[in-house]
Amino acid sequence: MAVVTYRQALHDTLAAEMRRDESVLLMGEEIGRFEGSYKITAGLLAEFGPERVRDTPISEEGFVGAAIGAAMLGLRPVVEIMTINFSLLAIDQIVNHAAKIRAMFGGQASVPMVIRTPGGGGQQLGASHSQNIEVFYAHIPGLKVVVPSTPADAKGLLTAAIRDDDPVLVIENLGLYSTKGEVPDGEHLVEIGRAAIARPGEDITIVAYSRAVMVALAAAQNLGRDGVSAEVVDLRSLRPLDRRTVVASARKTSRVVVLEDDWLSYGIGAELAATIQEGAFDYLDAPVRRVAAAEVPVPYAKPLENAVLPDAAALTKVIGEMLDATAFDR
Amino acid sequence: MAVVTYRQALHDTLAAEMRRDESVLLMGEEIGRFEGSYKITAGLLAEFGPERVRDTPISEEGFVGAAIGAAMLGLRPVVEIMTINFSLLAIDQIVNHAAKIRAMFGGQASVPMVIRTPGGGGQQLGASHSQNIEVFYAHIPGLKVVVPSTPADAKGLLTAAIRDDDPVLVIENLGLYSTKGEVPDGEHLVEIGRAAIARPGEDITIVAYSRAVMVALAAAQNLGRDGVSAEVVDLRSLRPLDRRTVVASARKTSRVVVLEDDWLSYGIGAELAATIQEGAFDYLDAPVRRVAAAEVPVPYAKPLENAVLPDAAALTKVIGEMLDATAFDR
Amino acid sequence: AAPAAPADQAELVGYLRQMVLIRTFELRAAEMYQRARIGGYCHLNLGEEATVVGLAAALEQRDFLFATYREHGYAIARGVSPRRVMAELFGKRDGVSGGWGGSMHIFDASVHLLGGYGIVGGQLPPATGAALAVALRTPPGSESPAVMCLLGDGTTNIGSFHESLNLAAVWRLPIVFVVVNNGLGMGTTVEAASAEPELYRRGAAYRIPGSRVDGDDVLAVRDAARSALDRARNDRQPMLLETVSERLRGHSVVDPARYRTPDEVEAARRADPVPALRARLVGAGALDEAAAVAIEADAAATVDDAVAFAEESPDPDVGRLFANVYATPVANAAKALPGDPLFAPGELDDLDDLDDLPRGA
Amino acid sequence: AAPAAPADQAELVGYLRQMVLIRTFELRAAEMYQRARIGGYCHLNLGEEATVVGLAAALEQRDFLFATYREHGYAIARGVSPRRVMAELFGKRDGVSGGWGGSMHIFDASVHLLGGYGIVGGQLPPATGAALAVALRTPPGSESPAVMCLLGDGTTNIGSFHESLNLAAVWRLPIVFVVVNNGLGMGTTVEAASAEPELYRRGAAYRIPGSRVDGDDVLAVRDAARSALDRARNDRQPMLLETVSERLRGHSVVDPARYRTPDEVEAARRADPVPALRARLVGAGALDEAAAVAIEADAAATVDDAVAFAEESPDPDVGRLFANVYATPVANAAKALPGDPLFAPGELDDLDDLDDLPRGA
Ligand SMILES: Cc1ncc(C[n+]2csc(CCOP(=O)(O)OP(=O)(O)O)c2C)c(N)n1
Ligand SMILES: Cc1ncc(C[n+]2csc(CCOP(=O)(O)OP(=O)(O)O)c2C)c(N)n1
Ligand SMILES: [Mg+2]
Ligand SMILES: [Mg+2]
Repeated sequence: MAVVTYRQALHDTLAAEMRRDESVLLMGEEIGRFEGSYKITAGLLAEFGPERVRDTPISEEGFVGAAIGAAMLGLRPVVEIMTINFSLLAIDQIVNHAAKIRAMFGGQASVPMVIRTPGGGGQQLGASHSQNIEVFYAHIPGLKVVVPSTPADAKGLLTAAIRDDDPVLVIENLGLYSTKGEVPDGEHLVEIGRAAIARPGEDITIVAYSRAVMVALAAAQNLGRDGVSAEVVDLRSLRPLDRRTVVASARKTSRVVVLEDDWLSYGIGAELAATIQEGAFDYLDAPVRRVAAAEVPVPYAKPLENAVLPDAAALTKVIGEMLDATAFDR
Repeated sequence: MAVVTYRQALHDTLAAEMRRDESVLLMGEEIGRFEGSYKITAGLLAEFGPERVRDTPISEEGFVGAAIGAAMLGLRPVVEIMTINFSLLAIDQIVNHAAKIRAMFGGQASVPMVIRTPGGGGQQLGASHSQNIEVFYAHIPGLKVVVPSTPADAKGLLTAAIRDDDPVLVIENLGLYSTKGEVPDGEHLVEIGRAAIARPGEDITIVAYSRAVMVALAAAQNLGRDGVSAEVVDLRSLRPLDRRTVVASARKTSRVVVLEDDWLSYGIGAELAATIQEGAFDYLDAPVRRVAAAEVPVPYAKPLENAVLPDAAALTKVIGEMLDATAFDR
Repeated sequence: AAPAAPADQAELVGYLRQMVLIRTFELRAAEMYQRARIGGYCHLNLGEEATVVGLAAALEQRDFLFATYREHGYAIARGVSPRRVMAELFGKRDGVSGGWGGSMHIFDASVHLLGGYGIVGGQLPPATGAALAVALRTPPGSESPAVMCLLGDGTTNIGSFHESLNLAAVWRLPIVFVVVNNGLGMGTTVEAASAEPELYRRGAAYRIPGSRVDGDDVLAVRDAARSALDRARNDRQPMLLETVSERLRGHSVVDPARYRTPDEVEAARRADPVPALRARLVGAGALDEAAAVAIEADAAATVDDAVAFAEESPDPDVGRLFANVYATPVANAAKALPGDPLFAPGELDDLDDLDDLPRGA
Repeated sequence: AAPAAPADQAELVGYLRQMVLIRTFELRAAEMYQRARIGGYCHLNLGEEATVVGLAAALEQRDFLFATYREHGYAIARGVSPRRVMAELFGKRDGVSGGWGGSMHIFDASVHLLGGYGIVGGQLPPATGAALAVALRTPPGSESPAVMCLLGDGTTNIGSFHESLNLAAVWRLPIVFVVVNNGLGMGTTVEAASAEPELYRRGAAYRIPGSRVDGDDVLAVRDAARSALDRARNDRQPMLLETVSERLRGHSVVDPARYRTPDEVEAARRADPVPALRARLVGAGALDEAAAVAIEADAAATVDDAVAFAEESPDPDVGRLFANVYATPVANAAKALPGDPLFAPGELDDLDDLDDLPRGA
């Protein structure tokens, strides 16, 4: 087990899969000569050449759609969309084409492609560059959507995504690229469609995904010092959603809070709360609470941005309220 | 009060607003010479001429974005996107531009535009033409999203949308265009951001919007014959969402089912269930249930399409289960 | 058109046969739509038959075709049995897309017809990517496959047209984009929608050679398409070909096309390539009237058979509703029907032991 | 460049003054970014100053300008105080966009600068629509406003470029699209990204006249832009103008541009329009060295003042977080901060009487 960054884990996985299977190729803006906007693909052009590490013009719809067609003929393109915000230029190809082609054509074709793209706010990039719109993709049958929170999962989920015969979105996070963690050596796959218990606990469940898992774990550790045992569920996949693991944890702890970086209304947490109230109705001591972003276009100025994005303090406050309301005995 | 179709109500409203305010203009594919793909704009070209009833090339991103710019300079464009499926070609302009321009530029500009577009399945249009992806827009701060279910609301909400200084999506429904209802004469506005009790009841609440309201009302009427008093809440607006009215009804009836035409996971109903379990936790006798579309790309063949889309039978079945589970005394 | 050589005459008879079949098929499809056997949107190739047959004749078996929603004829000309096309329109299990696609989404991997697409312009990027896959896997040359991507005149105004042609040119891909110009996108004329109405010239923005051909002349279409395909295969030079023909009816079966003047309708009727080719071949002695009638009778019989087949074919299996959502099975995939609870009764029972664990409160 | 007439000399000194101010501002912005006073992405006009000043000089006050994320200089040249631009970069309350936009989103309605836009190509459709509003409200002629829309070379490959130019041409709108060609989109060359690398020729697909001008020559830029704007105002003829210059540094402040060879970097340095114009004016006797130094000192003082102003300016008011989401207030608008409950304590208390109503169970 080496300790590497999330960035490095992604990079190494791409390289390993390209070595393993020559039908894997990379496409995206600035992934070659520029080495990637966030340097995930640094060095790959030198190793694999411009045919397989394919710099594209600024044409998100064009190159995402081209990846679809290439996948229909059996290549396994891994596309980088520089940030999830720009995926809106390509979403017709993703939602109306990649997600539909298999079923709409009666199962005659498959689209074994991966779209890697980071979400995440908190970088002072302003309203159009700071979104967490994963719910758009999570809503769509025919897609698979994974959201790794650790370097190990980045490796395991990206590997699984590349070997999967369906279109898989790997939603990364700007705030995670430089985080470090242990990564298993050699082949490492994480099953798509299964959540993980990132930290076991008894008193309250925090459900999170992507960057929010890190925030949740830090908060859980602090709570531990106060005698509160918090369980952290890392969703890992948004579609399919592992409802069973979420509900099992909810039944166990009887209190659940969702931490999510997207906007509150109609965000990922809404589905979780809906799922939990149905699956653990008689077990809950309090309503599921959601800690999410304030519903404004994300502002540039740091104090404003800080006010908008959910953080450990907001999470801890909500957990305190829930414990108080349910007469938790500290 | 005249009884007119939903289509006619939309048509008449457009004409009335264009007569009232000459900064209102229409843009979209086939709205003029062709009289509208669904004939909403029939006759308007003749009355208002090609400058104000502006046929566009097939360029959703271009003409939706052009409407934004025209609105920034004070026109009030009402854009028709032929169906909501094609809005994915323009969603970057809607989400990254129309929704952001006001806040991102510090409040210096506003974007008084309307996007009219129908959703709706059940027309055998196949996977890419049968979607209900309103949740994409409902999730986005800076937008307003309304979903009229009756001819009267079509008039009232469209009027309010056109007079509003923000980007408003008016999501219509293919399945409603030919439905009829009473429409108030003269000026008629329905406030954006408020739900309505479409039918009062005591025993169970059905929350719905758009076409599903009609299904809910029909089911409620049948239930009435069996001695079950069902309340129907018509959301009318998805953003802002009138949580208070929904929760008030939930507290009153203690049982809630959501009927929605979109896909279940991460759909509109998820937010409703999440809201209700938080706002009416101690009042619910059973979990909120959702009746939504099966999570597959919508198939063409009628028997398959029927199996995928929610209907009165599914709703009635779920209501029966909920009443049974809560020992409702029929 | 110039008088054809005798060899061409025989070929032309074959083309006429195909054109008549497509004409017959499409007229019957319209009828079946009126009789509610077909649902959704239904766009016909009426008036475009010479283009359909000419383009299909230019394609080699190894080539790939991406089409629009107006593709019944292309499927038939490419070799899909009319039975399976009609069954698809009927939404039946033996439909070429299993009843899942309908009129707009005809797909047959076995003949390299990689789909009809209903989103305007949606097929262009995937077609470009298919050409990329070809380029990465086979060397250029006369044995290389090429991709043909169809689009309508109105479709030249959407962003994906621009992005796809640019990508194809920058990457030098073996693809021919064919603009099937029928003068209208729904009710909008080319002149009203396209600032450069000579659509083949739009390749200039990508240094893609463009040419225009009479879409009512099956041989001209075939030859132009062949030479474009050859440049695509040999030189990896993407090409833009425009065929010009007329749409004989409305945009789709339900469009009465009131926006067209009687003169326009009459002009379209006069350009109709099917009677024109028939008359030409009969006039040239390549076909006698009886043979021509026989061709028509054959077509009618084939289409009768297709309709009977489609009627007989069973509905798709509702039990297989979730079978084709994913190619790779995955844990926790959604399988609920409307009204199903999130968890089947008993599904969570094994979790209940957990309930005995110490609870917080 | 040809020797300038004396009248031009005076004008040129004015232009040099602006160019030096922009240069100084941008270098200081880079420094402030390194010192963490500025966050997010920060793209500079270094190397593009002659283009910036030339284009701004061609614009009338009544004209509207839509820019990219690389727009600090345009804001200053258009008349926004450097103080308010710097304050925006600092994310302060007195920033021209109130601290909400940052470097990429400078907007000042009062000088008709209708925004910097961070989504590549995102500004093109709105700019086209602004031109539509102008066309609908004012007759063509020399008094008509026009719209200028800036875009980078790499941006000519995105769909909105195609759709916008086509719309502008079909509708005959008073707009000039200016491709600021700095040879690169991030690390990608024009040749690698654009199949027609002579970008001004891409107007051909819309019958939009295109022309190319030396972007290092402020007068040439101004004159070309003026004549394009005039055709737009007078004839409602959309135009495409390409300016060619060099990007002196990386794509944004954090890009070390390792993908450029030393030769390329040296060539860019040699093309630098700021010292070139200075040398030319000093050489021509239009400016003595002391006056040139004074211009530089003035610029430094102005930028010092801008930085001091930005430092002093207060943070935006967190209490006004929801103030600009909507122009028209609306019931039930979301106003929760992270961690707030959906309903404030007590907010639903008045509903509780309802609880007394008959319940089903
Ligand atoms: C993105 C998108 N916008 C609009 C439509 C509706 N629509 C379907 S066909 C069509 C006209 C296309 O015209 P053309 O490209 O000339 O093809 P034709 O139908 O004439 O063969 C339109 C606007 C669509 N399907 N997709
Ligand atoms: C839709 C979209 N895709 C990608 C990006 C990332 N990006 C920002 S600037 C840029 C390069 C633009 O190059 P060019 O148009 O030449 O403008 P320049 O930066 O050289 O001024 C890219 C790819 C973006 N902002 N938006
Ligand atoms: Mg056409
Ligand atoms: Mg550039």
